[in-house]
Amino acid sequence: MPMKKFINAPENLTVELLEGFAEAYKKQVKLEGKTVVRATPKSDDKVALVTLGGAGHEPALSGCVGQGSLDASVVGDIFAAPGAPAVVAALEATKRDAGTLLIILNHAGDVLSGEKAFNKAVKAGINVQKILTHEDISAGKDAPLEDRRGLVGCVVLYKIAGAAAEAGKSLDEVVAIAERFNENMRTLIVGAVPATHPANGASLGELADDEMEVGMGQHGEGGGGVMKLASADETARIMLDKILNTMEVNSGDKLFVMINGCGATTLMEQCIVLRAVKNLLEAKGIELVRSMVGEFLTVQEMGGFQMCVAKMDDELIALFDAPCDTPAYTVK
Amino acid sequence: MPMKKFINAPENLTVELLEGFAEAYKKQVKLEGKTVVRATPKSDDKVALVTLGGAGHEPALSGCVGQGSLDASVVGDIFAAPGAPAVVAALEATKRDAGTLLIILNHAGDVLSGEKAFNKAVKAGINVQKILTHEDISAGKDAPLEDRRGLVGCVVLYKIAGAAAEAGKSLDEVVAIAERFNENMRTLIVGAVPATHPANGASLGELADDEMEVGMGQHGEGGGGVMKLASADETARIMLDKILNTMEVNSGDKLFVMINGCGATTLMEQCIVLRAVKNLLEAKGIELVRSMVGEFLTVQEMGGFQMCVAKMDDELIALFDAPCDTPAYTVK
Amino acid sequence: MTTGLDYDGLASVFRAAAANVRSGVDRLCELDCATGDGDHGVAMGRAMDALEKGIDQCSTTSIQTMLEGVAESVESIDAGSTGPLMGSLMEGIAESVGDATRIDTRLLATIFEAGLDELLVISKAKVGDKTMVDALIPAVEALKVAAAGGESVADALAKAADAAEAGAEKTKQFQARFGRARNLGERSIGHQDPGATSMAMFFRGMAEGAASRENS
Amino acid sequence: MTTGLDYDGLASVFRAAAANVRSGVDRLCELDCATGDGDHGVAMGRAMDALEKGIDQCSTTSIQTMLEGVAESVESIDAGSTGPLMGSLMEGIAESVGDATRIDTRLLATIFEAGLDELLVISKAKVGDKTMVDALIPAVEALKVAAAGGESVADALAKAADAAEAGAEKTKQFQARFGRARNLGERSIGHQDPGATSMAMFFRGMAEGAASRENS
Ligand SMILES: Nc1ncnc2c1ncn2[C@@H]1O[C@H](COP(=O)(O)OP(=O)(O)O)[C@@H](O)[C@H]1O
Ligand SMILES: Nc1ncnc2c1ncn2[C@@H]1O[C@H](COP(=O)(O)OP(=O)(O)O)[C@@H](O)[C@H]1O
Ligand SMILES: [Mg+2]
Ligand SMILES: [Mg+2]
Ligand SMILES: [Mg+2]
Ligand SMILES: [Mg+2]
Repeated sequence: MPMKKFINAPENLTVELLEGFAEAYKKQVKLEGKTVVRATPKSDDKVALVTLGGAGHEPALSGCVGQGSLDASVVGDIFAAPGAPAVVAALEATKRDAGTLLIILNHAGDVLSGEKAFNKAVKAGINVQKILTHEDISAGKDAPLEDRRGLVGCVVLYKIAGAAAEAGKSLDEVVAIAERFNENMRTLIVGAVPATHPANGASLGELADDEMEVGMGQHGEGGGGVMKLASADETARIMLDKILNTMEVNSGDKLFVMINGCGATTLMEQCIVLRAVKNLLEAKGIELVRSMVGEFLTVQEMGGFQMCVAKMDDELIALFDAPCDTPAYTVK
Repeated sequence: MPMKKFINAPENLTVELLEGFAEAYKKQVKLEGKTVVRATPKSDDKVALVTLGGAGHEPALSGCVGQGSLDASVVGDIFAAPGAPAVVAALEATKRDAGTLLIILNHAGDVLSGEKAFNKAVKAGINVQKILTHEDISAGKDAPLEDRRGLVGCVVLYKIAGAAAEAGKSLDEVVAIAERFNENMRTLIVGAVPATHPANGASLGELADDEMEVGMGQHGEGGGGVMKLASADETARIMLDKILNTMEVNSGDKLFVMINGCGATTLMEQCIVLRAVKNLLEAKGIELVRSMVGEFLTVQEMGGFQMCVAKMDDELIALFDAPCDTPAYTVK
Repeated sequence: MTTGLDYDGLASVFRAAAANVRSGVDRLCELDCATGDGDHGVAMGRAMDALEKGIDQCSTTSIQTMLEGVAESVESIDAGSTGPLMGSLMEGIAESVGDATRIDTRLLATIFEAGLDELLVISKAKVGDKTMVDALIPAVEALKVAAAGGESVADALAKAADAAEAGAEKTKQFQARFGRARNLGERSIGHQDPGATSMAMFFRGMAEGAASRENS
Repeated sequence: MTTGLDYDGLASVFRAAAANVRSGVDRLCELDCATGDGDHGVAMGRAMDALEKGIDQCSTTSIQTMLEGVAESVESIDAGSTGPLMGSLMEGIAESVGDATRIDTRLLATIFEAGLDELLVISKAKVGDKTMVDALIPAVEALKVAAAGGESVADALAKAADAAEAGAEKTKQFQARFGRARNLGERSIGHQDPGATSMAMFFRGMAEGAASRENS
C-alpha cells in the first residue's frame, strides 16, 4: 500500500517540518539551523538544558523546548541522531557560568553523538554535565544498560529538571534531581499497528491482525513479547504488573503515570487505559498522584502506547507542578 | 481486519473514557454525570458557555472545558448527540444572571437536541442565547445552512467567546463576538484513511489506496471531491484556494489558520502543511497572524486534517491571545 | 371485543412495537451504513429500551403518567437524531392524551397526530425528504381514515403499518434532504431511509400487538 | 611505479571508495532492515557525500587540511550511529597524518590504526560483537602486515579489503551486541551486519582506486 502521508520531497522532510513547527509555536520556540531553542532565552544565571535526537517523533523532543523545560533540542533527521558538531554548537550557544545539562536518550546514534559532543565540550572548557535516560524495562529489570532504551520518560525528566533549573538550583543540584527521577522511572511500550517510515514508506515492524507486542522498541525494533491483542483493562494490567515488578512500591506510595499515545491510538483509548491503571493502583492502596495523558512522543502513526511510571516524592511533585510553557505541554 | 483498539466492552466506551479523561485532567475539569464541567467554576457574574456533542472526537469537545473557554460540555455517546434533558440540566446548573451561551455544532442530532433543550430552557426562564457553528465549505459558499457542518472551528470559537466572557462582557456582547468569529471562519477537511468506529469496528468511509477526499465529512459521510493523493504543498494549495474563494481577503489582511490532525496524520505532516499555507499566504501579501497546529478534534484514527481559516481583527486577536487553561489547549 | 386499549393494552402494544423494532436492529444499521453513519439500529434499539423502561418505571395506572414517563425516557437517550425525534413524538402523544383511561381509534389518531406535530416542530422535514416522516405521515393519515370509518384499533394499526411500509419503500426514490444522508446528494437515491424503515417497523409491531390482544 | 599516494592520489582513492559504497546503498538498507531500522545505506550514502564534499571544499594542497575537512564534514551528517563512527575514523586519520605530502603503505597503516583507535573510543565494540569493527580491525591488521612486508599501497589495500570482506562475512555467525540489532538477541544470528559490510565496501573501493591509479 502506498504511503498516505501529506509530505513533499522526502529529503526535505526534517527541514520543512521544523520550519512549520517553529511557525506554529513561535511564541515558545525558534529555529537556529536545525536546533530548536527558546523564543525567549532563560537568564544566564540559570542552568541550561540541552538534548538531541532524531525527528519523526513529534511533538518530542523539540516540543519540550520552552520556559520551564528544555533550552535547546538538537534535531537530526527522521529517526536519526544529529551529528556531534551541531550538539557542540548548541552547547557553545547555551554556555554559561551556571552550567549546562546535556540529556541523552539511550539509543545507539544518540549516545555516540552525544558522548562525542560532550567530550569535545568538556575539552573546550564548557561547564557541562550529562545524563542518560534508559527507562525501558522490556528487557527486564537487571538487563545491561545497552538494553534499556530511553523512551518517553525524557519528556517528564526535561520538565522536572527544567523546573529545578528555573528555580535557580545549581548544576549539581539539577543533576541530582534529574538522576533521582531518572532512577525512579520505568517505561514499557505496547505496539499494535506498526508505523510507516515517512521518507521511504517502509513498515516499521510486523504484527499479525490479532497481535500486539508488549516491549516493542520505539521504532518497532522489537525485543518484547508478541501476544494476542487484549482489552484495555487487561493490557493495562499486564504492563503495570511488569513495571511494578521492577520497582519497590508499597501501599501509601505516590506514583506518577503517563499514558503516551504512539500516534494512531486515540486519546479515548489512552483515557480508558489511565482509568484502568487508576483502578489497579487503588486496589493496591497506591496513590496515582499525578498523570499525563496524550501524544508527547509519537512514532508516526504507530498504534500503541507507552506507559511510564515513576515513584514521586514531594520535591519531584512540586517540580512537576511548576509552570512551564512548551509546544507539547503547558502548565499555568 | 479486526479492530486494533485498546478498549473494553463497547457499551461502556463513553463512560470509561470520561472517567479516565476526568482523572487525567482533574486540575482543569470534573465530571457530573456525563457532563464535563470546570474543576473550579467561573464566578456568577460572568457569562457561561455550554456546548453539546458526541464522544469519539477527543480531546474535543470536552477538552475545551476550563478557565477561559467552556463551562460545560454535555457528552452523548460515540458520534451521537446527547439527549435534550442532559443539555437542559447543564443549562440549569450554569444558570446565572449574566446569562448563558449555548454553542451548537451543525450536525443533525446536535441541532435537534440543542434546539429542543434551548426551547425548554427559555420556557423555564433561563437567560440563554444560542449560536450554531457551520463553517464547512465543502458544499460551496452559498450552500443551504444544512450543508455547512460545524467542524473544528468550534474549538477556536469557544476560546474567543470564553475570553470575552472571562473579561466580563455581557451576554449580548459575547454573542456578538462569537457571531463575528463564526461568520469569519471557514473549514475544509481532507481525508486519506477512514476511521474505525470504536464500538463496532465498522470502517467510516471508503477510499482507494491512492485517493483522498477534500471536503470529507467529519465522520466520513462524504460529500466532497475524491481525487488522487497529492503532496502536502499541493493539498494545502487546493484547500486554501477553495477556502479563500469563499472569503473576501485582501493583501494586508490578517488570517488565523488552524491545521487540525484528524487522528493518524502526524504532527510532522501538520507542521509541513502549515509551512505550505504560510508560504502561499506570504505570496499573496496576507499575514498569517496566528495559528494552531495539533489534534484538537479527531475522528478516531482517521488519516487527514481539517484546515480552518478565519479573518481576524484586533479584538479577536486579543481574545485569542488571552490566557486559558483547558485539557486541549493552554495559553499562559 | 373491547373498544380500544386500556393501560395494560397500551403497554403491551408498545412492548410489541419495541420487540419488532429490536428484531431489525442489524438491518437498520446496515441501511444507515449506506447513507449515514451506521448507527440507526443502535439508536432505535436504545429508544425502544427507553420506551420499555418508561413503562416499567410507571408506578400509577394513569395512561398519561405512563406516556409522560416514556417520553422523558426516550428523550434522554444519547443517540443522535433519533432521541429528540422519537422523544418529541412521544411527548406530543403524552401531552394530548389527557386523563383518558382507554384509547379508542379516534383518540389513537388524535394523539399520534399530536405526536407528529410535535416531531415536526424540530424536524422541519416534509414528505419526500427521505426521513422517518415519510412513514409517519401516511401512518397518521391511515389512523385518521380508520377512525372516521369506525374501525377497531387493531385494524387501524394494521392499515397504519401498511401505509408506513409503503411510505418507507417510497423513500428509495427520494434524495435525502435531512440528516447525514443529505450530504450524499443524488448518491442517496436508491437506498431506503433507515428512519422511515424503523418507523414502519414500529407501527407493524403495534399492529401485531393489538391483533394478538384482540384475538386472545 | 610511484611509492604511495600524493594529495590527488589520496583524493581519488577516497572518491573510488565513496563510489563503491554508493553502489551498495540499497543492499545496505536491506541488510539494516533485517536487524535494524533499514537506513544504513542512506546513512553511508550521506557519509560518502560528506567525504567528497570535504575533498571538494579543500582549498589547499595539504593532505592534513583535506583530511581534517573530510573528518568535520563526515561527522556533521545527521545519520544516527554512522556519523559519529565514520567521523571518528576520519578524525583519527586526520590527526595522525601530520604534514606528510605522500602516503606510503607504512603511513597508511599508521593513520588507519589511529582512525580505528579514535573510533573505538566511542564504539566500545570488540571483534565478534557484530559491528563495523569486525571488518575494520582485520583490515587495519592487513595494512600493518603489508607495510611490514614492504608491499605497495594498492596491494596493501587489496589485502585489507579481502580481510574486511572476510570479517563482514563472519558477522553472520555473531549475535549483535551493539546498535539497534542488539535488541534482537539471538534472532540477529544469520544476518550479515550492515556496518561491517559497508566498511568492507569502503576498503574494496579504495583498493580498486589505488589499483587503477597504479595501472594508469
Ligand atoms: N430532520 C429530520 N426529520 C425527520 N427525520 C430525520 C431528520 N433527520 C434525520 N432523520 C431521520 O433519522 C434517521 C437517522 O437516525 P440516526 O442514525 O439514529 O441518527 P444520526 O444521523 O444522528 O446518526 C434518518 O434515516 C432519518 O429518517
Ligand atoms: N557501538 C558501535 N560500534 C561500532 N559499530 C556500531 C556500533 N553501533 C552500531 N554500529 C554499526 O552501525 C551500523 C548501523 O548503522 P546505521 O544504520 O547507520 O545506524 P542506526 O543504528 O543509528 O540506524 C551497525 O550495522 C553496526 O555495524
Ligand atoms: Mg537509524
Ligand atoms: Mg449517529
Ligand atoms: Mg446514524
Ligand atoms: Mg540503521
